[in-house]
Amino acid sequence: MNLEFENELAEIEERIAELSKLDSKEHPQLNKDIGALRRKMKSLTRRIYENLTPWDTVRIARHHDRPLFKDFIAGMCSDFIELHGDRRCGDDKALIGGFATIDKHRVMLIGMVKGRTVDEKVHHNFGMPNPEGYRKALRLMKLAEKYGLPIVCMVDTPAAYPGREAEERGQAEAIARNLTEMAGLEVPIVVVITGEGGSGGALGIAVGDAILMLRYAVYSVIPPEGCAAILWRDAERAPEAADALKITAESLLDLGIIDQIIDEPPGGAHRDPETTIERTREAVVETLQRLKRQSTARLRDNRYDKFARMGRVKKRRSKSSK
Amino acid sequence: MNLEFENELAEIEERIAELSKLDSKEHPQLNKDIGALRRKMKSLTRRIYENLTPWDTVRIARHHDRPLFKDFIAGMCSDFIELHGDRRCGDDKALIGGFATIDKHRVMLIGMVKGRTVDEKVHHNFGMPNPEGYRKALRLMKLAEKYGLPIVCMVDTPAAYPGREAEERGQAEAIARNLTEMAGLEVPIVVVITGEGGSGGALGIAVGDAILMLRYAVYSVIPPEGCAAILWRDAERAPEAADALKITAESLLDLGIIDQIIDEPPGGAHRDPETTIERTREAVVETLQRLKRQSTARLRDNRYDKFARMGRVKKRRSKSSK
Amino acid sequence: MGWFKRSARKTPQNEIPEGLFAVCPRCKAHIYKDEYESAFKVCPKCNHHERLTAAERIELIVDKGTFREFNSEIKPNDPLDFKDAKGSYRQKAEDAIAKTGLNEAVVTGSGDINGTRAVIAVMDFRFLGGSLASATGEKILLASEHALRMKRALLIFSASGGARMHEGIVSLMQMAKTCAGIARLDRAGLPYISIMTDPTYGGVSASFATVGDLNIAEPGALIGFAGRRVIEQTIKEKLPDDFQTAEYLLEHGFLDSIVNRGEMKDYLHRVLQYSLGKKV
Amino acid sequence: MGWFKRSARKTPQNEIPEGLFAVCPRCKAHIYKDEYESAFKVCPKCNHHERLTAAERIELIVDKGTFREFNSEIKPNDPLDFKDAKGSYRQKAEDAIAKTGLNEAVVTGSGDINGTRAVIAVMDFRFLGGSLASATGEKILLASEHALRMKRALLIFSASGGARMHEGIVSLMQMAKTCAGIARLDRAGLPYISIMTDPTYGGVSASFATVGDLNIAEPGALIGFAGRRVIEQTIKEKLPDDFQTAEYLLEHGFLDSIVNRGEMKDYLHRVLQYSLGKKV
Ligand SMILES: [Zn+2]
Ligand SMILES: [Zn+2]
Repeated sequence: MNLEFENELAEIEERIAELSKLDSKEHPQLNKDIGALRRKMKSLTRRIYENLTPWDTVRIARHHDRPLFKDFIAGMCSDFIELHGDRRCGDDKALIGGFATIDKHRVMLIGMVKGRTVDEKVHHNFGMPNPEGYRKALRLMKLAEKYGLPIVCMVDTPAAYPGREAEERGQAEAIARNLTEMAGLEVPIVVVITGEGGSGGALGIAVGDAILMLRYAVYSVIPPEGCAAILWRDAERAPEAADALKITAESLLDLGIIDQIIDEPPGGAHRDPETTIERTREAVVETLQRLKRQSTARLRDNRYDKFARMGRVKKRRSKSSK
Repeated sequence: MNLEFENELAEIEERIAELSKLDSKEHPQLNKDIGALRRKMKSLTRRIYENLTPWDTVRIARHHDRPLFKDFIAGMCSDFIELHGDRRCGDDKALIGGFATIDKHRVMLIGMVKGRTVDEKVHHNFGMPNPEGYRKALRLMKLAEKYGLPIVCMVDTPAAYPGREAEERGQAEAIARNLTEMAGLEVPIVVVITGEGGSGGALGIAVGDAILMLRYAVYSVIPPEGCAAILWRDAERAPEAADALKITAESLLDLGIIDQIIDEPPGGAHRDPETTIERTREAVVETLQRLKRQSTARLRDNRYDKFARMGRVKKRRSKSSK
Repeated sequence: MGWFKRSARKTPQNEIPEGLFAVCPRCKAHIYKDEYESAFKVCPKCNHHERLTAAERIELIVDKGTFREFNSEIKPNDPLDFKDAKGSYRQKAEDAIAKTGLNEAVVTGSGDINGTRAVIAVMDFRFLGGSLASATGEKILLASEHALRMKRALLIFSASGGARMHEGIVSLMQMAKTCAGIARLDRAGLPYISIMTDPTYGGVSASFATVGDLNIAEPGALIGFAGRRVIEQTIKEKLPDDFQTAEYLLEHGFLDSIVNRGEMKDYLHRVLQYSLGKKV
Repeated sequence: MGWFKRSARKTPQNEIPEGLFAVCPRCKAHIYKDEYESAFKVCPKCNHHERLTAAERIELIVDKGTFREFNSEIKPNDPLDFKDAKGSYRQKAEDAIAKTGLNEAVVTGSGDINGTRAVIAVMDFRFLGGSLASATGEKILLASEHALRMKRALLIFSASGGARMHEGIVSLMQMAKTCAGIARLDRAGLPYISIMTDPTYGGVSASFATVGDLNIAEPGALIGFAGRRVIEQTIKEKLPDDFQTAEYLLEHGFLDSIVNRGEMKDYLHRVLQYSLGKKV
């Protein structure tokens, strides 16, 4: 499964694979050739990934082989106990959580599950939570607060589910409640945007003390396709919208929305999930160590200031008052 | 609508009504006769109501003309603002609440609504709340706590609704949550059992600092009919069960379950709702004045002790340890 | 979020003829313009509540002469230097300012409601669809901070299609920012009353608008997270007519009350008496 | 509440023949009795979890030799001097005591779970259907108070048909009483884990059993407020087969997890490590 800007890479990969099948005794040049191809591939990868457009990044963030929340759980945690249910109505399959141990840190780990096979995708509603997902997340966060456990939220969702029953059960209220309650939680909250940060659906678990983001994840107020459909009346112009919306980690760091970029290996997380997950683990652990040193009151005040600063408007004299 | 033990009263009432239609000029004895009948009725009423069986009391507590929560609201409050919804799933029609002013006291007033006409009964589900009713009540109680308003709960329900969706939405959890949260609320809670105190369905809003009870209300762990069906295999023996279960205000005061009996006028609340409601208002106001003088911590500790005392078992030496 | 262009209904104000009569956009009744205006644009025939400007709303709710506006000079930011097919966001914002006489989609200030002072924020749908952006969020946060300092109630009248996509992620963050302000009021025991008017969607419904101590709405107001069309496309079925109306939300447990415009001021005053007992 | 007589299933223990084999009450498989007992009465064929006595449960969960029982001398009260067609409650209670060797329907104490000390309450369905009454409530409250004093976790294994109607209103009040104890633990930040076993109904499900920080159940356990028959009579329709099973409750959001009996001890130990971080 290749993205079109990776076609050249795919070709080289294929040639390497072909050559590797040959007998090196019959082809004395073989190892040298393969080595050259690998070097070429490496530099090409670097070149491609240094020149990605925002829209390329969107494609990578949605890549089939990109590590998903369950991969992160398996790779980052020495223990995970899933805790189900919102105690009101259901157990959301798109947004899950539970006790987890990362290094020596016991935390409450929460995140969106997308699924990889068709069955999994359907089961997990393509990672689009319903209100009971946000309410389960809040229940678990409150439990973490009671037990003094830091919270780690891993964000990867196209959007909160725009369904009829989601509306009837208060999708808007569920997200709003989380934003309000998370502002006041008395434990550290680490957020990692790992794939798609889809608008309010992402933000619903993304009010944190530290917002980390994988290099090729995206985080946006609206999907580029939707934005293009509205502003250019043409969903095909999504690449332009992706550009205009400033949704890449680099842009978001500049805008002061995120605190840290977690570098992905050359060629993206989908080429090397293991390294990606390991780097994520390291970044989360470092952040936890830092945040755990802060007092509860300090944490909460800093969190307030952090979000209060976002989009802070310098007061300007209005024309009328000269 | 008469209960059978009131038949004699009904006959006298009828005779008085007949005589009242006659012309007193033609019947010089008339006023004297009516006076005599009234005196007879008064003493008979007193005699009947002093000798009610527990089962008679059940019948009175369920009487068609007994004042219902909406009558109490109208009669007790100079202001009432109903607040709807549990913010999760629905707005229960059997259990309502809102801001209310009783005398000079601003309170959160919560209670079960039964309805009197068939349509009303159906609309209010015969006063049997669903989980969203208990959750709405809890939401309002938390709001009262935030605003420092005392809570007044008026109980009149046959039971929490035993329906399929009630189970699916967690009837048990909703009641349990209320019991747990009410134990910790930092405002005074006054409970008045006005009609039927139907088991867990009643208790779900009846954890209070002061439990008042109208003289002919009942409060029971199980409806007498149900108890008779189980223990005597015969629902017809409900009167015996009513007796055995000790469900009258008098018995409950003896058992230390309630704190105060609000006297009903002779002939019961259904004969004189106005006086009943006025006495209830007075009792509630007195209780509020008393409870408002207590500190938050004191209130909560006292509430704990109150329920901890209920059914306190004296430690006895067991046979085995001699 | 950001779908306000689609979900916004035609502004029916245009349909009112210049003459003596106004035409109700719902029931098409002809109403004496004077009567219509003095009823604050509520149709006497069908109780349709027409959208109000922020100024009209303030006139309706706040005691005459008591409104003191905050931060009126705050204007839209352009953090992304955003341009689309029809031009720049900067120009769009300037046009909105010129059209409405407002500097942003929300007016904030303090004022008395039947003598009880409160902090009030009123959104104006005419200004870029009442969209939530950095300056809107900033003004609301500043209003909540004022309420906190002065120990007053905060009232927000919402009217919004959602987040303003021209400010991208910065506008999304205003949801968290405004809610952080609400959370502080809540911890301080101060009342926050949300009044949702037509329409309240997306980034506004999914932030401050739905977490009031009391959530109140005007009759018939459309309130939701996603727009009707988006949902119909997703679930591939038609939605009921009353979907996302205030009445529908009340039935589903998300509103404390639906209050007619003519009774709103007295209602809010009554409610404030209960909510401020501890503080004043 | 109080419907346990009706909702209680036949105690299938009686069906196990005296010989070498036990018969699974669900799938009717013949199982070597030794195998069955050493698996703590879980059927190896269909995973049916047969009811356990309090002693069996404690043996399963608590490290050998560490259980110290509290208040074992507390016996049923008879606040109503209750008599029915079949005799007095007092006699009934004496019979239950004689039959089970227990003084009440709950055994409480402290013990270690893989080395982590906790306060534990275990209900025994054999004792008057595990019904909640004054002595049951008192023992649970005292256990919660012990946990509070010693800053330990509280674990309650429920198995109950509901309130014990022979103690009338006094038994109803035990719901509020036990929940008041739970509320104090909660305010103190101490963990309370509820484990629901078959069956958990009425006054127990509507009090302490469903308000755990974690609500856990054994597979197939029946858990509900009202009994199936009462509901079917009320709504006049048949309920689905899986109605009120643990699996059904998990799907509806009321359980954190369903845990097999064989894994329960380790599971609880793991969970306690997260819950006690702040306190120990
Ligand atoms: Zn009209
Ligand atoms: Zn079996």
